Amino acid sequence: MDILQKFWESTGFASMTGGEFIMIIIALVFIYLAVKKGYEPYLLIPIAFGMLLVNMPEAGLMEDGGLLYYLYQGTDKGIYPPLIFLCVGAGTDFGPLIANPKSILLGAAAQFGIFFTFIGAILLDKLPFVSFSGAEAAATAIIGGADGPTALFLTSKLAPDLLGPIAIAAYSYMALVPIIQPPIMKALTTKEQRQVKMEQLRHVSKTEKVVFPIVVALFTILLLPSAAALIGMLMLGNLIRESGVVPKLAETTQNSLMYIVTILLGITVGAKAEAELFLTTQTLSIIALGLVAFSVGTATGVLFGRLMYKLSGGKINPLIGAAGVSAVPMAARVAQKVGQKENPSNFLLMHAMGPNVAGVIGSAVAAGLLLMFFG
Amino acid sequence: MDILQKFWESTGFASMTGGEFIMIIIALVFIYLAVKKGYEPYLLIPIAFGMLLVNMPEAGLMEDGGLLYYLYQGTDKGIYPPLIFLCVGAGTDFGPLIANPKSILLGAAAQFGIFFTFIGAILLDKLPFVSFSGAEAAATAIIGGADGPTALFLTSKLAPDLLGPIAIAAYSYMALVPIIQPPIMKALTTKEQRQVKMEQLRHVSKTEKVVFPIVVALFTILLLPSAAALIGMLMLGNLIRESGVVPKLAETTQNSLMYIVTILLGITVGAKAEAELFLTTQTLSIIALGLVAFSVGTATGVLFGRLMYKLSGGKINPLIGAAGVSAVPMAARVAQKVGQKENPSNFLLMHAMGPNVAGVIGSAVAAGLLLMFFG
Amino acid sequence: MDILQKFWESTGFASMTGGEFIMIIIALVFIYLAVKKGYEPYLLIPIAFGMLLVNMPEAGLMEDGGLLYYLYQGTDKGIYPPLIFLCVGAGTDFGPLIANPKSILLGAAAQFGIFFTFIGAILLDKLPFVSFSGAEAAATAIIGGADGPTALFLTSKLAPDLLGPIAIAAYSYMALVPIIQPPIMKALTTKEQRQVKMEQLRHVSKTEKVVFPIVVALFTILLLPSAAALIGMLMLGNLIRESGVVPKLAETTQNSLMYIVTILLGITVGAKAEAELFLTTQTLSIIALGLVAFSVGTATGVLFGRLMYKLSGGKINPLIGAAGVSAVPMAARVAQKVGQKENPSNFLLMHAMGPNVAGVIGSAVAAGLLLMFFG
Amino acid sequence: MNLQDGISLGEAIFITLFSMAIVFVTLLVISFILAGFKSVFYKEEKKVPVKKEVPPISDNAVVDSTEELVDNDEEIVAVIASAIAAQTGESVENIYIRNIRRVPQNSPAWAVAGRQEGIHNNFNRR
Amino acid sequence: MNLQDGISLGEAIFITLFSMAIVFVTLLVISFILAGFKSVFYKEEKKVPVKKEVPPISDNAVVDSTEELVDNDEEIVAVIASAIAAQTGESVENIYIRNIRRVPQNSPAWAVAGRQEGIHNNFNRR
Amino acid sequence: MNLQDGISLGEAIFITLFSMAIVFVTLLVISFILAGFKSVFYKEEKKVPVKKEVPPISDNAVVDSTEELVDNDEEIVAVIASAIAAQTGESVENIYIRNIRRVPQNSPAWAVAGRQEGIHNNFNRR
Ligand code: NA
Ligand code: NA
Ligand code: NA
Repeated sequence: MDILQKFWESTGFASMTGGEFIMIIIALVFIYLAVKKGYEPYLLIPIAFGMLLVNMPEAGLMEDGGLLYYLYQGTDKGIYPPLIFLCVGAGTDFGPLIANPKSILLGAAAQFGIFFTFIGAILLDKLPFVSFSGAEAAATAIIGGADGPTALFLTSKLAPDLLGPIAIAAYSYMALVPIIQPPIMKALTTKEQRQVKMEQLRHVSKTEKVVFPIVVALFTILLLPSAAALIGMLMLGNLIRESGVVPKLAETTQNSLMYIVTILLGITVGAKAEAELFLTTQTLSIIALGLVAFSVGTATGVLFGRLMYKLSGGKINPLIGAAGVSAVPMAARVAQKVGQKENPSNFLLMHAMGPNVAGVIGSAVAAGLLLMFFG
Repeated sequence: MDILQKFWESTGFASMTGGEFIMIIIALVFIYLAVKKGYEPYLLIPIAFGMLLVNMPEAGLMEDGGLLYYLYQGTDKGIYPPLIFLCVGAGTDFGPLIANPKSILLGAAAQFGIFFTFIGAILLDKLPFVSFSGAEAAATAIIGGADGPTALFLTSKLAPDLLGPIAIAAYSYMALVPIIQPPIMKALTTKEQRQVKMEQLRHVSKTEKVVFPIVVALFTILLLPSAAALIGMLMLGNLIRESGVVPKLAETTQNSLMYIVTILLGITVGAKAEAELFLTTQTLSIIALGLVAFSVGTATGVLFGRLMYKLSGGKINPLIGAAGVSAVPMAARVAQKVGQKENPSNFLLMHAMGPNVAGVIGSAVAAGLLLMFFG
Repeated sequence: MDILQKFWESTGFASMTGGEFIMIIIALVFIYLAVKKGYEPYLLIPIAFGMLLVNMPEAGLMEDGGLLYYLYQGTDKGIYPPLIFLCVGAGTDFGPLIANPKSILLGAAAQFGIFFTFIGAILLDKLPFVSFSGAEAAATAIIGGADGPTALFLTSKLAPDLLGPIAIAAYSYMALVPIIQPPIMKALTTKEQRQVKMEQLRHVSKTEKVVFPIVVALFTILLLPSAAALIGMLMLGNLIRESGVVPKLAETTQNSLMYIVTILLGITVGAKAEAELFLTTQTLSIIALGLVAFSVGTATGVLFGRLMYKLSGGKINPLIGAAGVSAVPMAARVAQKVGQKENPSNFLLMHAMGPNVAGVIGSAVAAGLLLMFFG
Repeated sequence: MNLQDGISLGEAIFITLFSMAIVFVTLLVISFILAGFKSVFYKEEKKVPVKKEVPPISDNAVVDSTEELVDNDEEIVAVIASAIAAQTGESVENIYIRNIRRVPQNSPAWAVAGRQEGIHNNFNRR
Repeated sequence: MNLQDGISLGEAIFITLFSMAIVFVTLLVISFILAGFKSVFYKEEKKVPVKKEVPPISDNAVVDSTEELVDNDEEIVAVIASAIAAQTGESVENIYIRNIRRVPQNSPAWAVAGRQEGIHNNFNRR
Repeated sequence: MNLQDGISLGEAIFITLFSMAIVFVTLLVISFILAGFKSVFYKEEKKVPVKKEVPPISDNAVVDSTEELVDNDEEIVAVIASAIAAQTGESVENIYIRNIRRVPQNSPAWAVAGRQEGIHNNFNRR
């Protein structure tokens, strides 16, 4: 009986803490949302399962020598997220942006959500129960970039202990973009503005598409060396795609490499959501601030869209400004849907893809700046 | 001439030991068996080639700084086997088990082969020429689990120096399942029992298949935290498969990731079969004990099948108990073939898949227990 | 204004050195050549982009903790090149060589380019502005092997700081084979010799193809243990291909694994082309010596071809000797084209593939020797 | 028990009995849980069919070009079907190849967006 | 500024203003560069069309076996087209599947060489 | 010889001669071994043909739906053939696509088992 007693004490049933129990419930909810609701399942399933595993008492998968500990090294050293950016670059068509260069500014305006949230985190730090160092505030703010790899890269560099909550907030809100954005978009535009039909985009030549990643990499990294890993890999991926001479490389990065890294990144990010790291007032603050970040980014994008609507004499539909938050391609689709509801013959998707991919560059630039200040 | 002399001395021809020569011959035999006889070629080819390379005198591929030394780290740290379990999970349909839950007990009964072998190893330890520490006996016993990744994972944790012989014994006997099992199955059953036709399995809903990996992971890891790496990855892979919302993830794990890890694992496991580690009485004991393990596991599976045949009033064909040793899907096929020989209209395959995949879970649980005792 | 001043100083624009500027221009030229001229784009695009990134001032991607620093470890430890050889082996058909064993000697003759260049580097070392240690001379000489992974493997072991220039020279000249070789081939052969039609190759059985990699690995590694990593992986890959029992392994190595490693190897090799390492008289010497290496290798291959033409009574077309430099399959295609120009009914390609793949083995043997002397 | 060195037969037998017990208990509990599945999920599903998140691309498409039957055709079709299954995540049984028709002449503009989904989503056309 | 610990609201506002300025300047400059693209590359290209390095495998091939139209066929064709696109690197819009014809009876000898190109080159038929 | 620093011309020439000799001897021996192959394996094989472990999926299947020939069709077929070759490990020359026939209506039950082979075996239908 003594051995049974000892065995029982060694089980997770006996040694589970309340925190671990809550975390397991949260993980199950995320799995439900990913599988049943289709919320960003490619990352939420691995993340949620990572959460599950790391909160199993006594399993020790994240302790030195544990499986997740080793896999986590690629996250901790900031290797996986730029690799995913390589793959994302190989899957992204910057054509709509090249065809309509002005739309890139909407991708800049929407980044204000990041910095508004940053100020918010600093203000929360003044509260007695919440604490945000500058680096933690910066990592939290990048949720507003609405771009997963950027958020995870910056967080792994500035505040690795927040990887769990920040990843979950970032991917959850990205999945919720179709719910968060429309009311804001409608509140900040007039019916007339939403009905604006934009003229067709010009054809973009192959040469332009090949030169684009090179020029953007050169200029952006020279201006902001701390953005080199993100922008460099994104643009290398895009060059591989657009060069047209290495189709197998483009194919492998978009498929095998993408999904292998995705699963490793997902599990290990989830594995940073241990109960004692996760169940804090800081996490609650991060989740609240993340919503602020998405909302304010959407709002400033739309408002800047109104400005461009005015300056262009009514040629630009301000709805495409909401796509500036990144969240490719969901935010662009939302702009399309909201626009079409007002005017069924309206077709904004390709116009919204411009600010949408510009938002990825804008977020990476913002991440570079935060890394410069707090790295 | 002096330099020629020196060069000659630096060659493998001059410095080969008898042990290395024997190991090379063994490696060649394994390559022959894998290529010509089709014995588990996906792992035996890399394993045998690893054996070949590590026994090349002076090549030093497993010394610090050598190629295989680096690749071996993933084996040594126990990373590759759980990754393969992730891929195996993504390729396994637990439907037959869900449809017939009682069959899971056959997967439990067949694990007795493991522990019988464990006792055998401890007994052999009492002989003058053979030595088995508890951990080594446990690693040897797991061969009876008839599941490659489980055996390699446990061995890498408990007795890494035995990786070579244990891997070779495990995969060889798995390839020999169609030869080892039928006589045992026939000896322990009556013709009447072998002719039993089982009723068709019920349809299993998608929801059940999605919930299954989550529930099994939760319960098993809570009960046995040391099984977390194996069971966790197996069930994550299965969730990826059954969720249906991440088909690209399921496809990549089942293909690219599976085969990349397979080749790395195979080569480096083979590279642990250096002559001085391999050519010992312990290796001979392991090979003998491995055969015992498979045979006893098959026997206890079949005997438990007889018990269920009785209890069910003749509805369960005891042959499917032999599939409880794992060796997916060979053991299930053997059950099908033996059953069909007695009764050509008999179709046991799907019924045997239940104990077969249950055996994978059972072996992982057994491995977790051995890890708990000796880890 | 003070902060703007500081920010400006932190940008790459402010701190760029002349050397970095030149390197960026060179990288852009290589990207142009790869994309527009199709010069070995699979490696030149990643290499050139790596050059670009590492010469971005202040980005620090190759410093400890930087992204490229981590990815570079696989190059530095000599892991990536043998892995690529594994993939190359899985993609190479040694049939033409087995069908015509004599042609393997042409693959030996063409390796003289390596050692001629080696002597050249030692001679240049005597000049005041140039310096080549023995190891550096050996690494430079291997460019004459006309085989990328071999060159990178040896350089990573003997002179890692020369990885940038040697990789660039090797891949550039491989791309230029159709320009470098024909004049040499014409100058050293008569019109009559170039018109020789060779008799059809015999059929090669599957057994021969399976035994070939095993025998070559055994013999070569026993004779030259230092060639184990390269020859071992090449022949394992070929065994996987020819065994026919592991098609998924063959497919994954030829695709996913190949291209994933290619991109990692390319970027990190390019990242060794930092301005201060690259812009030296040594680099200029390497580029000049590389041309010598290719030219002399071609010449000795063709001259040995003439010898075999004589000895065989005019049955062997000496043009196929040029294919002995490796550069698979370009050099074989060049032999085909030059031969067909003289005699439109001439079809040398399959005959040239023999020396061509023999050249890969020959270069790996030469690399093993240089590693033995200088490793 | 100190199990790090050689162990006694008694200890070995104890470990065996204990471990087999745990293995059985574990799988027995899983068996009970699975038995519960049937009553909880199986019936439930019949009432409220699960909304399919990812619509199958080709539930009933069937290829059937001409009637001349040639040996081994089944296998070609099986290969194509399995390739489609691998791409679409649909199980092979649900795919029927019936016919090949002209491709739509003008691809909808948002086919381009589909290619950009990258990590966020896999290629699913709606 | 010491930013390693908690920072003041003033510092936070300063970082915000400064960073948003840099973000805008960066993207504004990229916008100008892209505007320049149109005049530099776009016109240029019309004069000197870019020589295609990798010839598209199937610019105008179109499959159209019989006329009987079946539901969901478009999707089957789309799957096949996307599979071909993935393999050939051609964008889906440029692929039309029209018909399937007898395979060439004798494959050219250098199809074998094509399989050997390994790292040096990808499978492109000329 | 101390070869770690700069080396003399004499040493370089020595290394060259020695190495070229070894290169030649190595490849010469391989050449002899290969010459032996012909007599050992080549004839042998004619007597005892190697039993094929993995049966080719489509040795003689040939697709040939209608007779109207369209440009570039060969390439479409080639792409499909190479895709099949990649999947089946069969060399392209041995695959002929002739026709597409109705898929078997009820897939054999053990097609499911095939999907479970995981690491142990690849998808081979028997
Ligand atoms: Na963004
Ligand atoms: Na088992
Ligand atoms: Na060579």
